[in-house]
Amino acid sequence: MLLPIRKRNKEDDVTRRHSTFWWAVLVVMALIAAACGGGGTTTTTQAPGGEMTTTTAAPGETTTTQPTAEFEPGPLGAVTVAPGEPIKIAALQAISGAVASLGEDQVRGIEIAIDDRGGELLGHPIELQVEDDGCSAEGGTTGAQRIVADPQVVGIIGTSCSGAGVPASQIMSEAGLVMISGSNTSPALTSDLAGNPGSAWQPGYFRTAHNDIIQGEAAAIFAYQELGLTRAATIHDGDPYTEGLANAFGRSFQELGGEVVLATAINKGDTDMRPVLTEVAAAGAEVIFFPIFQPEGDFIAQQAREIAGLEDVVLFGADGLLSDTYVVNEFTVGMYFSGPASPEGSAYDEFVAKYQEKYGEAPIQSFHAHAYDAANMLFAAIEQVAVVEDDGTVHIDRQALRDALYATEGFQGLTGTLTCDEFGDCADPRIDIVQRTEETPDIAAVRANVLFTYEPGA
Amino acid sequence: MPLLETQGLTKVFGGLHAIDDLDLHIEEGEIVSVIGPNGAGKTTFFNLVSGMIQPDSGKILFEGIDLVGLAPHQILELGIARTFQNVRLFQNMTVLENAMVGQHARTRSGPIRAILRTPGFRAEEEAIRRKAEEALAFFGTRLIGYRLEQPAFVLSYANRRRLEIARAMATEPKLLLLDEPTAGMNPRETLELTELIARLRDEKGFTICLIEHDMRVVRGVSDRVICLDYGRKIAEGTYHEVATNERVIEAYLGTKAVEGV
Amino acid sequence: MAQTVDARQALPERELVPSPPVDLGAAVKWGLIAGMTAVFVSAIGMVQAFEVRSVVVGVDLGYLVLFGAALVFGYAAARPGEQLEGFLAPERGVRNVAAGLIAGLVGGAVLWLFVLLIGAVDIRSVFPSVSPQLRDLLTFGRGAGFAAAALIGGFGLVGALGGGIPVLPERIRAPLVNALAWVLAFGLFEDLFAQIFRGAKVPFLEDLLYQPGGGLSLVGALIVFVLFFAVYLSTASRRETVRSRIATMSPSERRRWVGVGLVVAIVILAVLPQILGNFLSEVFDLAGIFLMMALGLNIVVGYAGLLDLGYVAFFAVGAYTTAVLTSPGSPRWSPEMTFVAALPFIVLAAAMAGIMVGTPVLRMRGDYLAIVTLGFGEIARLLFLSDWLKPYFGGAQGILQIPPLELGPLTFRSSLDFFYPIYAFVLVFAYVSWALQNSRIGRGWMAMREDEPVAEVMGVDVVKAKLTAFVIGAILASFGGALFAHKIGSVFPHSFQILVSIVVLVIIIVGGIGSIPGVVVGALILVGAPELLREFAEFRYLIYGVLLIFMMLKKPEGFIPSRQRARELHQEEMMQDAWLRKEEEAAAAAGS
Amino acid sequence: MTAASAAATGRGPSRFGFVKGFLWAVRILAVFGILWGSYFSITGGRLSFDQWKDLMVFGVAQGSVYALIALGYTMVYGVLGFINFAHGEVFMSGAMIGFFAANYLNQTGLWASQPFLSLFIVLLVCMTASTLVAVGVERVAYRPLRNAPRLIPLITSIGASFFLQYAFRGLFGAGVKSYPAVRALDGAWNVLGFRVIKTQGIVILAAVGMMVLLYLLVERTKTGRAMRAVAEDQEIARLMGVDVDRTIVTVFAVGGAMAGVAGLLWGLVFQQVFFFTGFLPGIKAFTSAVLGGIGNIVGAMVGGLVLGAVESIGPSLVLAGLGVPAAHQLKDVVAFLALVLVLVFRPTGIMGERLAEERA
Repeated sequence: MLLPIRKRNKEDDVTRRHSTFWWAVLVVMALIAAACGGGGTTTTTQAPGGEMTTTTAAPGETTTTQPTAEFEPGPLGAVTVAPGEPIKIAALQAISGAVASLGEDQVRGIEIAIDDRGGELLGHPIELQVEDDGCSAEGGTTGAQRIVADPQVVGIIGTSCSGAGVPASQIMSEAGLVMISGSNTSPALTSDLAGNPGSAWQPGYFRTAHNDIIQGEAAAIFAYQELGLTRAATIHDGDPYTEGLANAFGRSFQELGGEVVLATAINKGDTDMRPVLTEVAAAGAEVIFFPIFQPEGDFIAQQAREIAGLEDVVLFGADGLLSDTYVVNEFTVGMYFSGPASPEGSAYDEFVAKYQEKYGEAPIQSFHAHAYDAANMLFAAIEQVAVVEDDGTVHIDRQALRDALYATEGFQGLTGTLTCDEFGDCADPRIDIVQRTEETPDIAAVRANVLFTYEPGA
Repeated sequence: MPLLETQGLTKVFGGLHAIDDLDLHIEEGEIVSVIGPNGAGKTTFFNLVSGMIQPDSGKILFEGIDLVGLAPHQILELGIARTFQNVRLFQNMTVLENAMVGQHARTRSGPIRAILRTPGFRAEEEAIRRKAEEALAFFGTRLIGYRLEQPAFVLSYANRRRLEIARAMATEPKLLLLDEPTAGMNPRETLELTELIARLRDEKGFTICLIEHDMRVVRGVSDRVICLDYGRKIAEGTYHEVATNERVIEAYLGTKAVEGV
Repeated sequence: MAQTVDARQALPERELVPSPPVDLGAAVKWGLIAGMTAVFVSAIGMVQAFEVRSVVVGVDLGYLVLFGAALVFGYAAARPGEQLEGFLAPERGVRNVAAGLIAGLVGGAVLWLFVLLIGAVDIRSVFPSVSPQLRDLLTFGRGAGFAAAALIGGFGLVGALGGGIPVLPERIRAPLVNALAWVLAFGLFEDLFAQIFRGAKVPFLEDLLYQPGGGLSLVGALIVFVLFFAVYLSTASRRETVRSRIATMSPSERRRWVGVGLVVAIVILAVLPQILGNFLSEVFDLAGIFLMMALGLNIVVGYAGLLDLGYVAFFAVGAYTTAVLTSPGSPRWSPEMTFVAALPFIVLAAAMAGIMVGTPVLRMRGDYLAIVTLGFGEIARLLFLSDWLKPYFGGAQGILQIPPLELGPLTFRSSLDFFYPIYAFVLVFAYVSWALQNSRIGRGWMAMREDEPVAEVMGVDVVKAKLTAFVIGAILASFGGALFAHKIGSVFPHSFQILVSIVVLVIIIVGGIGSIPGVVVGALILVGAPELLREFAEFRYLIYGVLLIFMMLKKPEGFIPSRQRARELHQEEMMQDAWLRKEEEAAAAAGS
Repeated sequence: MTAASAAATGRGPSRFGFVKGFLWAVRILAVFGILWGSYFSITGGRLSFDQWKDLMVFGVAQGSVYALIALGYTMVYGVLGFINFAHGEVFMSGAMIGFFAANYLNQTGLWASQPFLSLFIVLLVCMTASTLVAVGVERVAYRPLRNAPRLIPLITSIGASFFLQYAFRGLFGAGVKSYPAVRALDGAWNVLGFRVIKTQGIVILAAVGMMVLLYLLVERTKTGRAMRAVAEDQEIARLMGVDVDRTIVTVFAVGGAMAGVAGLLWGLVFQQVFFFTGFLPGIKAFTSAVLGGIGNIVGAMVGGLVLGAVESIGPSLVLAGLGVPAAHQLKDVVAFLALVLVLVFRPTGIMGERLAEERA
């Protein structure tokens, strides 16, 4: 019946001779050395002369060449890249912990953007420094500090998480850099879209991801007006992104005249959604809006079918679930997704093919395209403001770079046509609502199956 | 009024009466030995008195105060200290620290005074140290000198027993409960300790209750002997009265022969 | 080690039996391990990811990792056994090198088989990192035949080098290995050294040591190697004497030296951030905040012996109390106090949290305590995260706009600024820890940790002692939380994961439980290391895990064990001898 | 009241402390809160009777998964006396390797044509993988520390846990892997009026079955006797001729095999696995083991079931009744509070543990 409990040893006195601090430090050093070999920055530098691939995201060719006048740095200073030296950009992404795939996916997007340019910009190789934002405020702080410590870094693609973005954008801004995030969506980082800056807004901060407010509104309009549903339930997972989006949806839905019968939440790491879905069934919801991620999103969609009373409920996700590993699952048939409008043509397919080829797996999350666009936006802006001397030396004025980014208009990216507003929101404001049907078993087909396109103000 | 008195004390472990309706008393200034075969409930009796376990029924009166329901440290504060059959020292603390812990209940300074190192705190620390050293010095040079700073685990077996007694002495008790103080000692050490127990009463004024298997020790020090069997008191009196009591002999012979009887 | 060997050599030689020779059969086993390790680092993508980073003169990190396996396990195969009593010192010679060579060859062969395998079968659908590029790397872009020669030959060579290490005389070996380690460290942490050079106003060193494309230059590598080799070689004997000197110092003398050390430490602390610059200061800040928590947890776990796995709860309470009281962005109620004004409330909140957590767990034993406290840690995070308390704590959106730290006329804003208040508090808390340890209450805790029932019978009020430990621990952690909130400028529930509790616990155990210097070193290394291991990006927790296991296997008592654990028997003997000698002298003096 | 009676017994120190008062307040508050919340939830009629029954079944099924993993925790704890933090990762490795087997069988078509044969094959794969990982971790990270203080292997187990997570991530990628569905297990059974989803039913049956097997192993076999002897005292067991190392390896192997079974069942029920899958279930399983009385095999089962049920029903029954929004977000709060309450009422868990009872 009972396994006997082992008798506890008195804390045996484990002492060894020669236990000195320095010895230990050296062991660690030696170990790091032995276990990991050498080190340095994780970089992606490609030799110049690689193959140049043209994409729809290719920037306008507006390189200014001013060989005569001596370069004068602006108020934020400038980056000067000597001939042969790389142009440094940094990625500040979540690459450890449970949300590692979110950051890794975006790093890959950036790496593909660099590949597409043959690894070089203005005749200089592009060097990518990857830092971990840990999806947390402190991770964002340390990572940003590390990046700004190198005066050669021009801009940052990041962060993965809004929580990391708040302190990171401040550090970045004070150091005069620019930062473009592919997946921060919190209104606090930019504005409420009514002309009021968010509480954490910083000059020099941009994003290619949507402000929660737009997407929530789009989804609500579709559910209420197009599908004619009046009773909605929202589920978020405690992530600032999902919580913000779920609330934005709820607000819009109610403003339109619908009723939010249950606004509830789960936790990251939860697997058994049946209890919460039972509550949803009891509340009598007609649609469940759950703008969360994998794997929790899988559990909700899959288990909803098993709950009495939810057989006919409409399942509605957001771009966090609009990924290949999600929509291949059969239980997603019939689901709606809100997400950025797909670009015309086959650019995205090409991108996915490159991704698959380079990394051996399908895109693991849904923000790789945003990061890809962010990187290209940055490259375009650099090309636009860079002052190139005859010997190949490049000067990039930091203030000018910011201004150029704020002035971005009609930039063609994978995620649509990007135009930046005065608070750094650059995402294409058009939101597509797509549906997964029996006939659309993969991500490309789902993205193409557009039922509704929302344009703010339209 | 006796110093310690139990009335109808009973403790049952899973149907077994470890202590069964026990009435006994210890007068101030006495040295009382508790004897009995293995499993007679002697150590259980000590555990009950020191508050480590709670009785199922009955009273334990110490100077008229009922100890039942009190925490062990409260009982110690009232003036009862004990040692253990299987020496239980704070192995990784030094000899001196072990003895200083004994003064814990007699002193008061808390974290704030310790952090601020107030004069009161310093004086108290000094007093603690002095009293601990005093207790240790009772054993001659065995526990002082370089040994003060040694961890307890390096001590010899006999010294550990001595240190345990010193630690109990440092609590400034009225009643000292010694659980088989000479177990595992050689004859010379046993003899020395026997003398010491008598000195403890005479010089320090402790009342002493000891559990002992070694009948030479019992004969040597006891004013009175109480014999337990199956948790009941089967005999009480002087050493000779108890040693010749039929029930006692029966109890022992029923289990094992006793040396020295 | 040197001493004991000498002592044994003094014995007559003929009584000794030769030690068993290095086991060449075991070398094959080590070779297999080396091969598996090499295959593993290849298959997880390390070799490929590190390919682009040059460390020393064009040798890239990827190959370094790969061949490092051969070196380490070649050494392991060749390492002579411990010298047992009655045996001669183990022979060191060709046989060791042969063992290293065998291990290397076997390892190389395993890796080559792997290359053949990935050439023949496409396993990329299962192992995404096993890409054609990896195969190119492992074959050096020249096909399987060349790979066979290069891998097996190369591994054999490197393995033999590793095997040669034990053959070197002791006097050379340690400096050599240490100097090589430093060369690697300089190559690895190029960014950090470069920043330090810039901060210390000696930027020319950067150009001297490093080549433009990254990595140490040949000259740089030589300089570092020679420098450290010389330093180690010349100080080897001196360090021994210093160590024994310290062991025999009198308390008052030792106290004086501790005082001197403290002054030096403070001076260094005052200058340090100026040299380090913002990023390294940031690492130190983070380490400092963890250090504060570790000092607090050291009181709970190290002194009082209460295994608390939910310590992050108090950190969170400190941070959130600070945020609510100081930030204008606090959702429900924002008094916008200064740090100093908020301090009493923070302490109060932490103390209450300590009592809330401490009271229910009073009667629970070690492992029950562990899981219940872990539960409390999660409860705290989930409550701060919840929609339920969102009106008060901002839920998932956290609380933003926490102002910079103000202490009187001083405002602390940057990472560099924060270094000072953080380490000022660290110093204070280190003192508090010391003062508590050497007091009545500290002895009560230690007694309780050693044997709780006995401590209670000896008059320690364990209820009070435990609650005091919890409350003081909570207060220390809450200070960490408060500074954290001010420093980051925002608080989010995500910052208060279980991982934080675990890291703090690991700090105090790896540092040396119960030992204040141990905790300090533990925090600097264990919080600093992952930040420095940022170099390894996605692999850093992998390496962290390996480091933890390795550390605990090699030094289970921690970097700097506490006094109780450190008391080594030979020191006891020395002290005993000294005392006895004094006694004898006294007796002799009395006699004459 | 208690204070008054204590005062009545006469002089002497107080028998009524702050702690007792606090704990009584906790108990009373808890009982009151539970009753209050339940009353409003049930009378409010938010959920139908059938829905309450469903919640019960869901909880038991989830609890069964916890219980399966908890069995491994309890085995290791019972014999070695330390918390094996890496056990969650052992479970994950089974589920992860099992995925590749399942995926392969799915591609060959065997998964669809011979579902139960396929499941059996995958089960073997899962169990083998988990067992190997468990034994490997024991060999590398625990065996050299057999005589070290118990906190030390705790730290190496944390290290092993990190290592395994990130090694699996490196080897197999960071993405979420989807198990193929088993068509034969679609739908639900009706058991005594309870609707039991088939996959969940299988989990419950498997958990009970494994618990019985483990119980028989420990109590009825020679190996089991050796395990108990080692648990009692390693040194004495060694003197009595027990091969201690081999016994401990067996413990890890058996615990690993249980985790492997749990891995496959996880794949069946949740159809998802990724490198972080092991972490939370690991913690929950450890909680279950403690809740039931650690070291106690039946306790692990009971603890798992209770934890699962509390997580499933608690938020809906108590929190929602008290008007807490998004109650299911706080299900872990409910679970851990339940743990605290159980331990406040019964300090050694629901089923108790032997040593603690002797000590009490």
